[in-house]
Amino acid sequence: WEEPIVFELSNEGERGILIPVDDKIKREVGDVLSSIPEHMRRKDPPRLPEISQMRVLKHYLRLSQETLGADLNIDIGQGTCTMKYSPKVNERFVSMVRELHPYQDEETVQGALEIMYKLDLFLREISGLDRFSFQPGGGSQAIFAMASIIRAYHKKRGEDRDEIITTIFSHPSDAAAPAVKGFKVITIYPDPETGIPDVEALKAAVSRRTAGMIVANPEDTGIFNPRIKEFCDIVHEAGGLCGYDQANANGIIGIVRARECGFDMGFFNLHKTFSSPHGCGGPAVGALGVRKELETFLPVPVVDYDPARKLYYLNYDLPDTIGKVREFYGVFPVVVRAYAWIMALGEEGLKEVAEIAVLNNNYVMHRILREIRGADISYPANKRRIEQVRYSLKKLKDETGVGAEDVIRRMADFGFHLWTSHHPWIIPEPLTIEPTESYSKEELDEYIEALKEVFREAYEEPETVINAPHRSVIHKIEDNSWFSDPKKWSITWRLFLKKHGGKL
Amino acid sequence: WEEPIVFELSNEGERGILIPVDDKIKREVGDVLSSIPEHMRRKDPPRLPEISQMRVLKHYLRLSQETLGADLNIDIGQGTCTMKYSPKVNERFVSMVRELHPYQDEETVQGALEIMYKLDLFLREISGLDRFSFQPGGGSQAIFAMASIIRAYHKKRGEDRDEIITTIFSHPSDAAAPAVKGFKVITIYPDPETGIPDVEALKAAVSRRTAGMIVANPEDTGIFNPRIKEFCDIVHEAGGLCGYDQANANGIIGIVRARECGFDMGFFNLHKTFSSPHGCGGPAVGALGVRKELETFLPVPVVDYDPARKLYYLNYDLPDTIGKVREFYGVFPVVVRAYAWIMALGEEGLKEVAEIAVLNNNYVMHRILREIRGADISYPANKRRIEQVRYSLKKLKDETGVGAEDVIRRMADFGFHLWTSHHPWIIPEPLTIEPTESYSKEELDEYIEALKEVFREAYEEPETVINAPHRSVIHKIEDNSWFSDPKKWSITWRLFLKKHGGKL
Amino acid sequence: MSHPYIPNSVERVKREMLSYIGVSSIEELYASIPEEIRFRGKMNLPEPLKSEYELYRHMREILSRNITCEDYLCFKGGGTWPHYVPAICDEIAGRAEFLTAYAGDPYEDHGRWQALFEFESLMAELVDMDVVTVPIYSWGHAAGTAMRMAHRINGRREVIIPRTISPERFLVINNYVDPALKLIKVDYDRETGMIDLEDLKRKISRETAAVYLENPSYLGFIETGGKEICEIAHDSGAICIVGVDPSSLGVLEPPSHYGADITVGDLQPLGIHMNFGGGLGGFLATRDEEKFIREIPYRMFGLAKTVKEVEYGFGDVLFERTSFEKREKAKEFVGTAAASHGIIAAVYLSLLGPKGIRELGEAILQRSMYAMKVLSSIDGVKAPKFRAPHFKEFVVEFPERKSVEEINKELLKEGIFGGIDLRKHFPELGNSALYCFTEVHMKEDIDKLADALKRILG
Amino acid sequence: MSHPYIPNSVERVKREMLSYIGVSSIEELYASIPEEIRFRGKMNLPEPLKSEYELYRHMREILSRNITCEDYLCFKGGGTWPHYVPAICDEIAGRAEFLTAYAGDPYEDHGRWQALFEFESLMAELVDMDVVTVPIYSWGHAAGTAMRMAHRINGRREVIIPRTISPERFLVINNYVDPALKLIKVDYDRETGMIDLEDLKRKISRETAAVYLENPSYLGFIETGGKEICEIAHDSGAICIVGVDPSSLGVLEPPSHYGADITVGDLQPLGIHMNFGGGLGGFLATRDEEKFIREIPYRMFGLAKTVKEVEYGFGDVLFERTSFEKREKAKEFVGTAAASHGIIAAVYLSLLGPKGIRELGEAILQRSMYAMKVLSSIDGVKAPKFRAPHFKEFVVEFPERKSVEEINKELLKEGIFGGIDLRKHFPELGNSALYCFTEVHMKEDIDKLADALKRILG
Repeated sequence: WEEPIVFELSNEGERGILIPVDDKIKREVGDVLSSIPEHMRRKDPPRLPEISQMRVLKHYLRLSQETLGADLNIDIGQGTCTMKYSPKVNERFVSMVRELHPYQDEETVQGALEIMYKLDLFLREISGLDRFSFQPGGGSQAIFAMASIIRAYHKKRGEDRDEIITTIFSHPSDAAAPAVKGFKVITIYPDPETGIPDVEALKAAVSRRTAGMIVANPEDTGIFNPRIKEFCDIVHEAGGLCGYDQANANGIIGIVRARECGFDMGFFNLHKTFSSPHGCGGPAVGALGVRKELETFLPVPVVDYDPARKLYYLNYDLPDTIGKVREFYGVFPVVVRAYAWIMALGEEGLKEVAEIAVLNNNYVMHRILREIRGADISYPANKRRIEQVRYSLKKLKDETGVGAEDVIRRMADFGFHLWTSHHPWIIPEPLTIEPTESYSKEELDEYIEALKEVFREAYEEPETVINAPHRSVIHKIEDNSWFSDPKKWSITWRLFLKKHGGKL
Repeated sequence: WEEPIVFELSNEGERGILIPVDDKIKREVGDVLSSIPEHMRRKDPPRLPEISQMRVLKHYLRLSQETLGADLNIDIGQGTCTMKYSPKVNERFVSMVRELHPYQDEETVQGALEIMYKLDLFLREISGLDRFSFQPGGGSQAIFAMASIIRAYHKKRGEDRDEIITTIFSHPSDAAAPAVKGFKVITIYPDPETGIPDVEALKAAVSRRTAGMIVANPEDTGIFNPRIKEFCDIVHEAGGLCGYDQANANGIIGIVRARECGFDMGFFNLHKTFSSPHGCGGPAVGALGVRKELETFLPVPVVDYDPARKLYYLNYDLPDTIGKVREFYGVFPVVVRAYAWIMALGEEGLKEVAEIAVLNNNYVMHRILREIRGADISYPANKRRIEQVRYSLKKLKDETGVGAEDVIRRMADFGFHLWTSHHPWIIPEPLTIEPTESYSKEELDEYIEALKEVFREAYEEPETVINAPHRSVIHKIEDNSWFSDPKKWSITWRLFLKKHGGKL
Repeated sequence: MSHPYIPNSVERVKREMLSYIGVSSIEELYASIPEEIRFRGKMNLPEPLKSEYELYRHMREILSRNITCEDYLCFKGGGTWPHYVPAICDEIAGRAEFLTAYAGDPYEDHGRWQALFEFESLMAELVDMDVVTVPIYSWGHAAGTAMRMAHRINGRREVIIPRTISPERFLVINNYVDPALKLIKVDYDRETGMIDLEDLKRKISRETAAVYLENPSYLGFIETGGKEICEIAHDSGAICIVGVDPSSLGVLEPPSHYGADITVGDLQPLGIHMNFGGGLGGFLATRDEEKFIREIPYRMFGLAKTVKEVEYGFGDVLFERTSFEKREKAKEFVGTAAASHGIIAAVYLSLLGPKGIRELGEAILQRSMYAMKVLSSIDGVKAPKFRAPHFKEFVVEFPERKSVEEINKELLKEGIFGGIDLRKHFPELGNSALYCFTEVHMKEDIDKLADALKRILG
Repeated sequence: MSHPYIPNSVERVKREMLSYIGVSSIEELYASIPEEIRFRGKMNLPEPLKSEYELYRHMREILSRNITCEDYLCFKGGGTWPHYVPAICDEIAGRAEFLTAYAGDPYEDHGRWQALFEFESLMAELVDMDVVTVPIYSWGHAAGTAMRMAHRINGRREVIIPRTISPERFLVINNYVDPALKLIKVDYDRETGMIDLEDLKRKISRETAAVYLENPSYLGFIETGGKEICEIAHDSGAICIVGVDPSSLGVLEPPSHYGADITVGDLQPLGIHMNFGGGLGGFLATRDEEKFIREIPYRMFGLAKTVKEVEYGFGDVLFERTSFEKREKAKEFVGTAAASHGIIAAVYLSLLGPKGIRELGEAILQRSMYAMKVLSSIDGVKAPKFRAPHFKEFVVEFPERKSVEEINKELLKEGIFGGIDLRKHFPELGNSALYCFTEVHMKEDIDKLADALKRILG
């Protein structure tokens, strides 16, 4: 499809849908617009396009076909948070909770509350933590909630601590969200050989200013920090709290838990490890769990059960609560899917998920290392990886001039996705592949074959890769000034019309 | 996608879905297989593929993307029965009737019966006929039902009549279905100038053997036979019944009706004029209507209302019934959609549908005739067309060697569909375009521009057209022996393995 | 105001187009329709619900007057059976591309052709025959066609069918084969339900075009004499046609193994919702033998190669058989039938695989046998009525003190749709009903039925 | 037995892969996790429901314990409002491609980029501002960001907000801006609900980073003094932020017209289901002014050209602002938020167009005004409580003889979810509740409410 921008489809007079007018009401109330004072009444209608229904449908259907979802693709090139299979049956359940209002009387939402209550119980088992909230609308918001709890905790104790420690291969938001909460962020780098965060650097970093630590493990390199308990101990001894970024816990559910590692809190992205689909980037849930001692700091409300009334209810009575990080109780459809997914797998199934994710990842890593010239892993001295691997194409770049971004664009020609963003580029020319448990060996092989072909091209016909894509939906964007020059950037159609007269 | 055949995805041991085992029942009943006598027990499991769930989903999603539905396409090249827009909201209603069993007690399906009853009333208004059945599962089956009624009618009157008259531009089933019912079929050809069925030929055809006439009007050429009433009168005078093939009534709903034309019965394809989607070829409904005098011949049951019990019910009491043409009461989801569609449009809306369908068709015809060299209409002396036009590319073929089938294949490269089958080729190199009311002028123009480009190519670079498609999902099939040679045809995967060893 | 479904209902656009055509009104475009037959009246239709919300509200209101088989427990089968439909079947059936496609060609609608070819291929494995056609309306229609094929092959004019055939299906077949063929019913053994072989031998003759039997039968028992019946048919030169419920084929021998020349049946059990009886889809399978294939009236999609190497293409095999090509000279007729149900069945079979289809069969057997056990423990209830192996359905005979009709009325009050009342069509079976048990029935459901029946009969 | 969700759980395949890797067990792949922290226990989870049908049955059972706003009449709003969701919004939201896509690049996920660019562009027309970002979590979060932007721009540390703000939203903002900013509540006129301009003038100072107001307000009245408030803010060098319900913008002036520098709000009214409060999606709009744009922390998709002429491409504008690039040096943080709600909103606005959005506003006004009329005719009921123009919601004050809580309990028995009890957060409003009326309420619904209230209060 060469589908136009929706405004270009406009044809004056066409209608996509009509609004229900109740003529009986209309007769009763007459001209309602005059109830609004003249100066608050909209004079010029918004310049939205006018399009008939079928054409609107067609437009967005075509755009959907120009998008590769995990349902269509072998999506292992996302990395750091590869989407797994989200069972279609879960969408049936989601459709049953669409029309629930958050302020309905508790008696009328017992099913919804029960699911939240039980998913909390499940996650307690999986993490070893003691209480979960589903309010954060994504991983970054969950990190922000952890930072908020750390602040509230020290404030309550009358301590003035303002430093948060993280590691460079933890998610960018592990640094960014605490900074928003007013913390100074100290970043620990890894041992250059093993890629494992440097415990000496941590020891040097902690102090009476240390409010806490927020880290992922395994990190985005796929490397698991084996001394994580020691890390937590060091922070605890310094008086800080330890927050675990378990956004992606896919390689370790049932294998290792926040509690045994020594964390005080942590979160899981339900739209990841627990299989809720990503919807192009949310809505989502970062399910936030804490130890008993921190329960009173959680955002309100949490779900409780009153055995006397035999009723699940929303409990707002958390004396130290940070308040809220998002209105209402979380993105409930995501909670429903995660609950259903765990119910479909059970204890052994969850462990199998982790094990196969790790097996798949190691299989892919070994194939790439053995068979693809120019590809290497980050910290090649350490081949132990859990659920993903950050690769480095430094050698390819040096030898051919073809870099990570070129390979990414060329993979699009094969109908595959590889994700660009692994900033800052500590690992030169980085690519991250995380296969999850959802793909068969045949599919992993298919992906690797495509990658192999692109690397072959890089050596034999580098222009093909550098000028890619050739047969994807669109072609290469070379002029990046439209993204950085205030005179050119066109963040909306109206700006494009203003700045470029609607011409490319 | 270069998506394999589903059998090629098989990987021993994988499972797509598990069946609910009730362990408590299993313990109670033990080995159930032994209840089946040895010789009736299946020994070799069917060689179905073994595929995990996500891969099955992906396979069929990819095949769906390799299919152009009317929702995605400007589908006006189907012709004779172009799909119109089927409002998405109707799919919501359909999902509410999925789990109704046809033998449920009538009190528990009052909503379903009411919809059938009311749609019957609506279609009576639209046709002028007196009673409808929704049992036929498509237009051809409705024609067969009409032929069956004609047979039963004469049989009841003790008359031995065995000839059915149709016209060459009525649907092939208007000839084929009566033949199945044991009738001799007499086909009337049109006046070679006007394309209008020849009344003199009809007069010559009728006799004491004439059981009836089954014709479309407008015919597949888009030409309306203005003497249709005279045709019916002639057949009636000869003692025959007149059946109206209104599968496609899109250009004339609210404009002209079966009753005023003189027909005794007729049918509408609800999956066409009344907007139910086609689902790649059914299931569907040919809604069959008859005059009062023929009501007792309808297939059983029909839906009636008992005011005493305030209950809609299934009435099996039709003394002359032909029995049934399909089990149960018809494809109910299609009935629901047709009902909803009429409710959304109302009296004026339906007339607007017809008028705009005719306007669109005449617009397209005039553009093609004026702007596209090599294209002509059938019976060019008569430019009056209703909802569609059968074009002829004889001139193109003569001048360039490029024929209708080449143009069709080349249109696929532009993402458009043009239908091949208009056999027998009375009109040389035929193409039929029917725009319906669903497409905007811009979309009609877009289609015409593509057609224009293909015709231009035919004159300037005919090989491009003849060897098309070039950028569609697959390429040209030249070796037709696989469709006609018993040693080669591979109607199933297993035959392909047997005859070709799985090699193309 | 322009209607959302009709883009060119915008006045300005209408005028533009009229002016291009060179007429002043749409009315002029209807000039070929004489005034005497023009309809100038007003159709008496309800005021339109133009806003989608009002339409939705209206439809929801009217449809809320139904009670579904998810609201109540359903033990009715008889040609449309309650089965679980996997979510992926709905997902694929609902894809806009498949839902709204029609008769696309092999190039731009490649996916549709491949999906239907896969349907043919998967069904071929299930019934273990080499040729399967694109789906047709229903089991009844397919059976009728099979009989007409037999007639065209051997020229004979009678078909022997079992007396235990479904009444619905009988009416369909009867009208479809008339007047070419005469249906002759063969009696059944009152003990076992099976076809009475002696009666069959009496009725078969040189005029018998085909013998038709069903497995499992309408009344749920397994016709174990399939082999003998087919032999008897073949011995007298008749063709043997077997109708089959495909959900049984993981555990039951496919008819081709005991002599069927043509296998027919319905796809509804393979992932298709009941849809108030609208979930049907007929299939027809036979051997790769020209004599048979050339008599098939339906479309058959075959594999082919394209000009590009290693690329699958598809096309119509022997298209000239069809009415599209040959009109009244064709083998019967073909038109829009049940293609999307074929695609759904393909998805279903791909999901289940060989193990799933066997487990399905076992699960159904387990439910039926458990139901026999608990129902027959109720005083005066005979379940099953026939001394025979069964699959999915069986006849339950109740004590005469309460009619099946009364029992069903009372079951309804308990949220249960009871079995199909057999007294109209099979009066010789007494106060009997046909009960259906599938994988959707868990122990608690069957126990609930049994408890309710105990109360009702107690 | 291999699980349908985990293809490589097939034993044979596992062994093959292990042997390729050169280890003998999966356990070896976990060698980097020390034994002391390994979890060797068994998680206490329910037995799995491995068959899809059992899972479906379980979920249906548990979810049947909810009563939805389609079962009962719902007059609750307050941040999540009952609106009609067009079927096409569900269709597009449910498309497998959009549903399961994540962070695809501009090439292979072009459709996603275009859809979100269109979201930005359509919202820009609705609020009449040049720049809109990709959606964020919720209105509250977006408002918090707007305040932090103001703080980064002018370095000040206080924000003035109305006392009538939603309590939910207040808690979100309060935690989000802490500790950078202090929120100061400005009082409201007890007659009209409007911001008390005198109090505002008292509280505004050189420390005021921003003044925040909402239109319509949480309590449903229209803040008609927007222009004056923005002027007061600007006069003291503060930035003016307005939160808005987008469903009002067909009839109400967009805040940019009366002085807003940043407009925020929630997308839920634009075709997104309520989802028990999970239907939120925040938006943030501002002028095309570098000072503002460089302080936006969220992603902004911009148009660009590709090497092929006349082809639209898309990419991130000023990506280096974001935490993806800059970690703790970034403008706040960005992550998975509410992209699919943005796509749905784009579909919704494309369907409605300029006329639809205006009709929607009118329809809501009509319902609310009719409701005021019939409710205020009930003895002792004051509807609306505030003497002000309203949109969608208004405060209803009931006579003291029955508390809102009791009234709501009785309404529930009649199948009605009554208005939000305001006594906890707004005790000064007496025995009051916040009622919501939208296009989904037809006359019969409002009459039913009024009749029920008459009975309950009578």
